[in-house]
Amino acid sequence: MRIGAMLGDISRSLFKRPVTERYPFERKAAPERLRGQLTFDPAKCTGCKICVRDCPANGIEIMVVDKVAKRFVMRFHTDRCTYCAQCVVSCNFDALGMSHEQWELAALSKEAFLVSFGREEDIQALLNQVTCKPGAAPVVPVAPATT
Amino acid sequence: MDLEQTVGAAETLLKPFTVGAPSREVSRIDVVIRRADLPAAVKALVDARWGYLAAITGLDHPWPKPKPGAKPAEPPAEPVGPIEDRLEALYQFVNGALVATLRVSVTYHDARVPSICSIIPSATLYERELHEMFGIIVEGTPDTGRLLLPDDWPDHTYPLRKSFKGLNRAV
Amino acid sequence: MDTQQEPRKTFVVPIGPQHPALKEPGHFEITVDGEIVTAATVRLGYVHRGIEKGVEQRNWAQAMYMLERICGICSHVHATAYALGVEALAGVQAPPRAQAIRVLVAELERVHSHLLWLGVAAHEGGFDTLFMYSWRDREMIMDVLEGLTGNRVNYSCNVLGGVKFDVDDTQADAIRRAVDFLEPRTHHYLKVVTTDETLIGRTRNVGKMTFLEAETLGTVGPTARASGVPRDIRVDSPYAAYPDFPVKTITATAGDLEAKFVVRIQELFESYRVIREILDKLPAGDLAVRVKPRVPPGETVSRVEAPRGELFYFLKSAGGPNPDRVKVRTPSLCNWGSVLATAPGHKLADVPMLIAGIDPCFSCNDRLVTVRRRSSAETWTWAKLRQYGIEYYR
Amino acid sequence: MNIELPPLVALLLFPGGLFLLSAGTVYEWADRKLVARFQNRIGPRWFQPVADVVKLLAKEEIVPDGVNPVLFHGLPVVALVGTLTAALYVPMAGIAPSYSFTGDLIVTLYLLSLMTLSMGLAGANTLDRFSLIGANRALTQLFSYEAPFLMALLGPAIAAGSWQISQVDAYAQGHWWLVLTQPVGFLVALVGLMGKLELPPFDSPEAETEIVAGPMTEYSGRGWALFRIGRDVELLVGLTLMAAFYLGGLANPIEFMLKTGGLLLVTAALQSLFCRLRIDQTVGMWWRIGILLALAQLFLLVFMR
Repeated sequence: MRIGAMLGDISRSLFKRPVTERYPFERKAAPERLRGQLTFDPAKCTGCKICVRDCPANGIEIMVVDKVAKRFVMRFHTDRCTYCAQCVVSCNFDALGMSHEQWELAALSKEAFLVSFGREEDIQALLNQVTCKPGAAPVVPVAPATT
Repeated sequence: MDLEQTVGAAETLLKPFTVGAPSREVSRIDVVIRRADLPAAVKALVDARWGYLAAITGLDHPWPKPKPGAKPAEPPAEPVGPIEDRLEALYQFVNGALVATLRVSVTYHDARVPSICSIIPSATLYERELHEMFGIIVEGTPDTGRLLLPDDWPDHTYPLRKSFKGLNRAV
Repeated sequence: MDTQQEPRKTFVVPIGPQHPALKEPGHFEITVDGEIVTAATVRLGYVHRGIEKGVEQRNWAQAMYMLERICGICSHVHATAYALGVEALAGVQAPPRAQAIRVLVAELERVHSHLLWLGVAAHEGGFDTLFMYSWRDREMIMDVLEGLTGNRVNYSCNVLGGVKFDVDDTQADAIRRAVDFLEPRTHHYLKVVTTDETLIGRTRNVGKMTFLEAETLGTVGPTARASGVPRDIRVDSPYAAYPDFPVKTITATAGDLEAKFVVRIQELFESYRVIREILDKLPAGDLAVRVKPRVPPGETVSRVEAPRGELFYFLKSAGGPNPDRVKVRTPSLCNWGSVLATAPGHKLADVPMLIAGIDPCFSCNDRLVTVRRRSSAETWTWAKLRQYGIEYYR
Repeated sequence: MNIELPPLVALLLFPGGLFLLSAGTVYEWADRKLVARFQNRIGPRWFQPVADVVKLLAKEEIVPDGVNPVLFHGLPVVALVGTLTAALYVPMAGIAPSYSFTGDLIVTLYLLSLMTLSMGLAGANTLDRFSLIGANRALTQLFSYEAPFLMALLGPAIAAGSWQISQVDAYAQGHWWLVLTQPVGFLVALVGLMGKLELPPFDSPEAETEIVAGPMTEYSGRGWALFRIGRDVELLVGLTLMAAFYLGGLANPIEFMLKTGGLLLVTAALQSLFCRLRIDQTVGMWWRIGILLALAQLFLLVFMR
């Protein structure tokens, strides 16, 4: 029975630096295993689309341009993704990974939430195809580089 | 008490009500009982202080689509087991590692079971859930107000039945 | 104020659906006479997201992530319960190393959940300092879990048939450091909740539940254990790696709020011990076995001990690529009855702490809003309300 | 320090009016910052209380159904005016009070109570259940701490032999700090001040986890802003009074800042140390312990003289 059992804590804290992280001003490095934005290696992909089947959030689209020449376009919806990494586990060919560097994915426009991977000309070709259809979602070519 | 003893105790207690015992895992016994026997069976378990009610699970076994060409079979008159074209309520009791399930089957047009709230008062939450989700009317449960579904949810629409494919509401 | 004709009007204090005491929506109607509570009712479902129906439309792998999102605090136990159930149906067993990692993450999650609860319960009682400190220390565990699994909440550590990642030496060291830091802190919190005069004034003999009440109300987890009912699935029906890393059931006898504090804090020590033991004796081997996308027909029951108590899963497979029925019974549902039963007779000021005492868990969704303007009451949809707001400030 | 100021300046700029409002927000910030530091947090930036008030003043004020609109709009004004007036009789900023007369101590104390009274009435004015319970609690608490607080402040007055704040202040400057000679009175007065300001652990009238914001639940916009500034000014006046009576008087602005700042540090520590008291515990504490201590000291003083 005593009054003010936390006196020690509060008096020590008065002379200590607050633990609050001043996030946008001071950034801590993200841990190596952090699951950030999905990465895609078209050279390893076989176009089996198991990742698309297993994705719980419909966050991945894979379009096969030419299977033999390994020309694939992967479209990744950062806003739909739940960052569970089931696709990375499901992929038998290590074509998918998750970045621990690109994780500040908030954006002011919806367009930034769609990231496309693949060869530039394939993306452009698909982009033209898609934009011909009325009401289709716009495609933003390259992943935004965040530092 | 080890597992076998617990199983034995449950089987003895439920013997008078048992109609069939469809499945058996190491840590699970299932007992099919008649609807009318439900309160008595629950009371037998509670009086013997055999475990506690862990959950009441509803199941929907819709009549399978007849194969092309085959004549649709008539559903049997007296519901006795986890058969098709029935709703089923599973009263799951837990004692240590063992789960004892009392299975009660009802038809769609006579979907009602007696309440066990007079024996286990806290069962009312599960019973209300069963009513809202499967449309199995629990006769005698103290409060029949909405528990989980929104206040403006249409009556006689039971979301966990297999026939439910979503609401067609103009937003 | 009373008239002879009219019966005495009751004064009902609504707690929820939106209320500062509840971080998630639930609705309690507390009938009071002055400050004394005379009756309490509950209305749930503000968080009903139709998950049980939703998983019937997803395949076995996808369903796990949906179930994991039932609760943000104890997400791992949901995935574990489901994965264990599916593995039982499919007739496979995750390798021992995977089982041990599941238990490791489960115990880390228990630590973070109990520390979170300690803070929330202190906040309900108006002891914000304890709240801030316990959450500060909880941050250690969050960091460890982030480093270990890659996510701070919804760790997605399980896959069907095992786990996704290994625990290497750097991870193990980080976990050991965090536990070494937390253990003395936890001793300190135990001392605070059992000796601080003002806190004891709010917890001792408040919400007392006897052994018999706890048993008949069907309470589970720390709520039951605080009343001396030794219900702990980790002991009663060991799953995953608990047969190899046994835990001790912590019980108290008083059954009041203080006992709930003490039981939860002492469970932390048990968790620290298990975490260290697993790190020392992590079995070698594979991380996962393959589970086919179609699961053979059958029914099973999977039970695990969530931080809040027994989590009960009933799984039924019809042999297809999707689950046929997944029934989830969360521990909070069992414990509501105890709040409603113990609240009458207490003071209104005790009710938030009583609600917090069982560590309840809801979640959130959009609702309709009723707006009253002068005389006409009408129900507005969220979209209409939003439009009104846009036009008002135009 | 004794400066002659033109009455209009004294009322509107310094030490009344504008100075009080700005100093009040500064003290609120300091209080929040200190509590945050005690809890190992960063706490708000210096302009936060001002920003809060400015934002609230710019917002729509919603008048709920079923209230008396005159009272609803009038009570925040009364509360603020009460505290602003009270400030004129205390040695604000270490400068001799602008207005002074025999017995102004009693008037000041009652002006300070006007704040709680207005809040209680404001809560009782609405139909909201949280407000009604909050009002009930606020007034209950008012009756429990008011008598001990008054008696505790009478101690220095009796020692000085005057009911005039400026004279008690002058007496305190010329003698030992009264906190050393009347420690019990100091303690009761300090805790009473916290009760008056409804600071934790005496915040059950507005316990957010139970009754949202208590009597203030239905207030928004301007009314809420006025109550908040009123509370800030009351904190400032209360601290000034305490420092003048118990901490050796306030001779100049530097002394004022140091002494009130020190008091704020202590109240912030007390705020972070305790769990909120239930209303029955608060009342019980004041009537069982607080009043007895205050009475004991009062008798002792009367006999010593």
